[in-house]
Amino acid sequence: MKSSSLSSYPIDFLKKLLKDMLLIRRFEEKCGQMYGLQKIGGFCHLYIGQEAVAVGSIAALDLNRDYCLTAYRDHGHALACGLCPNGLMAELFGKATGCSRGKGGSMHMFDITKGMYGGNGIVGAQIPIATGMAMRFRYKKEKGVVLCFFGDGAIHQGVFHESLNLAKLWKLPIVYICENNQYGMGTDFHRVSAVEDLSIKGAAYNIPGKQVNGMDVLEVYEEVLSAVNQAKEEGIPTLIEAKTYRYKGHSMSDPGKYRSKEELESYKQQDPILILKNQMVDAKILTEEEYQSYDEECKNISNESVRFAEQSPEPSLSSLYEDVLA
Amino acid sequence: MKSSSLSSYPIDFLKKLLKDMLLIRRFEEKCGQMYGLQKIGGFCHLYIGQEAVAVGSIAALDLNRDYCLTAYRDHGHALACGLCPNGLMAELFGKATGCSRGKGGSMHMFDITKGMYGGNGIVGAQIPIATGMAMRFRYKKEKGVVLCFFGDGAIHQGVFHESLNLAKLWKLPIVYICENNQYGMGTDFHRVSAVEDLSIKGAAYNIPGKQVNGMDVLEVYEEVLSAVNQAKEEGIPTLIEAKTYRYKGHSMSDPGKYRSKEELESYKQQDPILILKNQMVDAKILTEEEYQSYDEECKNISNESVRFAEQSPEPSLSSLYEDVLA
Amino acid sequence: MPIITYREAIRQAIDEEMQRDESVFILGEEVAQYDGAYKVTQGLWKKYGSERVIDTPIVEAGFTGIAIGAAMAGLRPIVEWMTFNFSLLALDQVVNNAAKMLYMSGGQIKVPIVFRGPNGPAEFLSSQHSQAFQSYYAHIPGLKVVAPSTPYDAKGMLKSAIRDDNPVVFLEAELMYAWQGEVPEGEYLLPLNKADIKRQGKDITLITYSKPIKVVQEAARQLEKEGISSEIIDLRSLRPIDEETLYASVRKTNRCVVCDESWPVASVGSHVAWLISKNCFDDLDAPVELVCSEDVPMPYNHTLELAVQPSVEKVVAAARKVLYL
Amino acid sequence: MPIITYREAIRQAIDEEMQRDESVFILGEEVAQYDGAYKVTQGLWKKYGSERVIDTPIVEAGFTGIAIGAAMAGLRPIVEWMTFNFSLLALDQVVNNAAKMLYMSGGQIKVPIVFRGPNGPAEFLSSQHSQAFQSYYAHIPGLKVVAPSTPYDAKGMLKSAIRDDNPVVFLEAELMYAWQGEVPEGEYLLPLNKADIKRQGKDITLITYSKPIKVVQEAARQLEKEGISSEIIDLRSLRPIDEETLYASVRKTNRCVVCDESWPVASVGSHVAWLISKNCFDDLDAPVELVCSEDVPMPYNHTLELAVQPSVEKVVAAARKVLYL
Ligand SMILES: Cc1ncc(C[n+]2csc(CCOP(=O)(O)OP(=O)(O)O)c2C)c(N)n1
Ligand SMILES: Cc1ncc(C[n+]2csc(CCOP(=O)(O)OP(=O)(O)O)c2C)c(N)n1
Ligand SMILES: [Mg+2]
Ligand SMILES: [Mg+2]
Repeated sequence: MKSSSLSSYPIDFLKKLLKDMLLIRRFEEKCGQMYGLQKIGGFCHLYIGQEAVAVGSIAALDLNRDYCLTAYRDHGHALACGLCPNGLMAELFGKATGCSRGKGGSMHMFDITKGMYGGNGIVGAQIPIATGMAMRFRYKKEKGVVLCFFGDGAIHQGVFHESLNLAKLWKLPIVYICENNQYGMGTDFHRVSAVEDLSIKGAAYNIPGKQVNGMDVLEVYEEVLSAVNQAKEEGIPTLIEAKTYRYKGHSMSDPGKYRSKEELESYKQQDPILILKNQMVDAKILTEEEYQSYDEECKNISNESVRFAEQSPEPSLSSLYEDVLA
Repeated sequence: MKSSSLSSYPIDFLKKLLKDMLLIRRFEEKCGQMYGLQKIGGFCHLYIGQEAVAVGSIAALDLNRDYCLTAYRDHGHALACGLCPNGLMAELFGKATGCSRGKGGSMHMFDITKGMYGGNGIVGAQIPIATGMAMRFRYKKEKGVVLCFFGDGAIHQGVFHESLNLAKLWKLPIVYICENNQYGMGTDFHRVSAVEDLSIKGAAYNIPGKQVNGMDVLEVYEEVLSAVNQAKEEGIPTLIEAKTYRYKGHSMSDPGKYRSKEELESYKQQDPILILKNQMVDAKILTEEEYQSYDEECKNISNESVRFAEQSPEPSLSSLYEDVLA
Repeated sequence: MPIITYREAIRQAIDEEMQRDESVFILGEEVAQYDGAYKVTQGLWKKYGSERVIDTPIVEAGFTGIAIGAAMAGLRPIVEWMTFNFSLLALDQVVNNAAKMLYMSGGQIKVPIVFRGPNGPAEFLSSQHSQAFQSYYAHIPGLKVVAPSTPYDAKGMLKSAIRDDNPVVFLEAELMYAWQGEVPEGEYLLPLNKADIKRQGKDITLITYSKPIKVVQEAARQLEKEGISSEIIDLRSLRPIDEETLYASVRKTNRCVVCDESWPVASVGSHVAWLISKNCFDDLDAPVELVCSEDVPMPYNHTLELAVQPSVEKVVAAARKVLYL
Repeated sequence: MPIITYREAIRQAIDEEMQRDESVFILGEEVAQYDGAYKVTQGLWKKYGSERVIDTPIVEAGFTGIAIGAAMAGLRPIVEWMTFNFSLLALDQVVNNAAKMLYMSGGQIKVPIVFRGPNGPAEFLSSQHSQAFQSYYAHIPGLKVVAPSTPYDAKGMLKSAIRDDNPVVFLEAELMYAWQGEVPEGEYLLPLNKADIKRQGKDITLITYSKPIKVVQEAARQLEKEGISSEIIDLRSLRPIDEETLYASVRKTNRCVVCDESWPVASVGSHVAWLISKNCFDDLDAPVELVCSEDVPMPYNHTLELAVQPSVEKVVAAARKVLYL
């Protein structure tokens, strides 16, 4: 991606990508803080470092009709879908005002008015679910697409194999995005994969497979957009492997000892936010001051979400028995 | 496979292959008869037409140490492993003298003294099991190999995907043999597979994949032998797709209406027994009379197995509670 | 009233609901071109085509998950598991997605889906193919679980299940498909949460559901010859359990035998037996007996296979025991 | 006697058995280089290397099936499921292969394997990550199922489980790993089929197992203040259930509360409650009460999450009810 090609995008679109990534970064830093203060408990999987994948991919969706599904590391995707940070933070606090009414927590962020269908805690389990959601479009002869995100660890699960074969057979409009952040918990993906290039697995199902630089939001956007169009227009599913990296531990309780400081630092040099920011500054469509103001804004939004969450009420005890059945 | 290359084999070896295939054919015809007479009940999946796959593959094993596992269509593999036809027929009759003491039936033929570890009724379930048995050889630093048979229907199950990745990662001595008899029950494999060549799925795990003519017992033998050697010597697993055909219905209750008579007849022209017989006759190492005498012998063995099964005792009621736990 | 088979009753229910609502479809192994492994879906593929009667590969986790996703997106799938034995491969999807999606999403996502197929012992199939898994499903909040025992109940309950906005597990049995019974011509719906008194009686309550109903009915006839009047309650719904109907009967008869073809430990059968033990404590004249599967895997040999299962003799013996005869 | 944690007790058992028998090995997600998600296998990879302490990809069905195959071939695997929530993905392999292989093969093939890991609710994990699945395993003939509640029991029973020639499901709990208790220095083995009386008493029998033991013990202390003497029975083994020990106690106290953190329907808890209802029918002065999980998926919010689970208050209330207080 040369910065020259930036010119093909509306400036507002580029700014939105940048702001969306920044918001995820700041919001998640806040999550980390709140976890430290024990305002948030349980597992809390931060997305920091991977922002370009969710933001670039989801920018290719029409959230009025398309669907997005991912795993437990879902705050980034939820924000990229446009979920209100207040509702997310309240959910993390377990409050009644949370986007899942305090019942889902970090791993289960939902807002179906924004196309966000979770948030799934069982590694790989969203892959058939997402595939099934894509059936709707074929069944109803509507134009629409599903983005299904999962990790480098999840790709070995049996449901991946079962789902991709069916997606191809049934011509389902879905784009599978494997976010290869190099690790599944403490395990380097090389230690659990017989192949280095995960995207070649598409060939086993006659599905196009591509690797993209997951730190470059515009590269992600372009590849996903073309896959989305192929899916919507021709019913051809795609498997995309986005090479990326998570800066934090697997979850808040993981010190991340299985990787070197050097490795982490080298990835931070390719920071997705920095890359886009620098491109835009170079192209003179962004000033340092503007960037700072965006950053302030994102910090304020994150602070406000904490305030909202703290002041929100706990769910009532009786809500325990609500929504067990429809 | 040209008949000229027959000369590279000991005549006795070729005769054994021929007799093994014939015995399966005649034994299974007898099974069909006995099913018609309601001496055998439940599911009974005949192997007729596919004999070359089990016989050619298992000929590459050292049954004193190697293991063979397959699905419910297991009479052929059991006979090829050298299980006594009497014990098999008695098992089909549910008798105490059956190879599984009357508890397993058609789908669960076992004889661990002959390397035959079943006989599994859950489509695909033997794939990880077989993979795990191969672990033994690596763990104990012994030379040995596992043959894992499964169908064109089974290859889409998640455990296939999970197991092959691990077999490659852990360098397990195993040969996966997908017996593509064109149908999973009433379903043409093309209707449920996004790819035409199933052997290409090996590439998703960096495992060599090969197609062989499963109606040619010598081709099967040679490919499997070379895969067995690679597995034993270098710890490289292989995926082999044996193209074959079943002449009978999926099980005894299936009239097989989903395929044409012409299709069936065209496959019968490539009958595995006929192919080898003709090659041997052409090479003048077999006479028609010898062939007829083998055939008689196999029929006699099959008749004798029925006699044995009929005269065998039922298991005692108390055996119900035996072998629940060791 | 027309007399039809259990198989036909289910087929009619599916057919009528597919006709009524375009978003209803059915998928599973061999359901379409082969007309169903047990011919339950006979003729439906011809009538509705491959878009609504869908053959799948043999990937239970995959197609079950896909159907759940389709339900989340607003369709109304019916999943046919060729048998419940194979449903274990899909259990994670049912327990962790179908049953919990509404709850975890704070009420946002409904999963209107039916999981159906034959459950329980058939004949000559050995250990992996003759299992009764109702207890696994009944254990899980977020599901409804039903197991009707007559064509009439099957049709009315399956239609309700298809219209229900929750995941419903609908248990049939291979050996029941040929059972016959009266089914009215017109449309009717039955509730998913009501037990049914299949026989009125005053001396003892016999509780069962699904296939063992015939064993229990025959036992009742034999008991009658000894002058014992049995009330037979067909649970029909295993989640929720219609407790009041059970208690009302036991309060009248003061004696109870539960008959369930699953293994005993942690089963629907032992659960019902405890519910009655507890809630009819002062009414019971004898401990509640449970007639169930022997606690062993199913053997292939037919004599042994029959010995494993509830039988008329076993039910009569349990009833006599409860009656102190 | 040294005081060690439950986590350390399990680690010692694995370590000692690996030392004793070369065919014992352990596999699972993160068990090796990461030292275990909950640090149960800490140090074992360093000590025994990658051939015997084996990290797997996230493929529960696959690695569980592979371990079962390895056991069939004469090795003695220990499978660590990161949590039992994920074991549903592997359930078919356990139920249809591990539990049935000996039977289906007419006694030829043993499957000496242990399946272990944390089961039951932890904290702030919502619906998919806080489930108690013991009832699923206890339901299945061909398995042994144990759930020890102290470091002492855990060590002695895990060693026996590893030496057992059958598949043994061994249930732990995340929130128990830090629990402390006395464990002797030397080697000892405990049987896999015996309940243990954790407290002697005469007025009421409280039956439980695994993590709720602490809740029950605290309840017993509170009841003592009211002058009520509780006998606490720790089941330890869920398959088989040591029925005689239960009955002997209830015949003495005539009153019983069962506490189980799983959902109620078709659970180990309701099964035990029925066993006692039936077999101590003439001895019981009150119905057997069951304190268990509320019948809902687990919510994330901590107040709700606690309200779902058995608590001291609930156990005390049930005991008072049974004592007609
Ligand atoms: C079926 C299942 N097995 C194990 C786990 C525990 N677990 C949670 S996340 C994780 C690692 C997943 O790695 P990856 O797919 O690469 O996603 P990432 O966390 O890197 O985003 C594991 C093993 C789980 N949640 N579900
Ligand atoms: C998990 C599972 N699903 C479904 C079945 C029912 N079933 C038995 S055999 C079969 C077809 C298998 O086809 P294939 O793998 O091609 O083997 P083949 O019968 O042709 O030898 C099916 C669907 C089963 N036994 N197990
Ligand atoms: Mg990862
Ligand atoms: Mg086939």
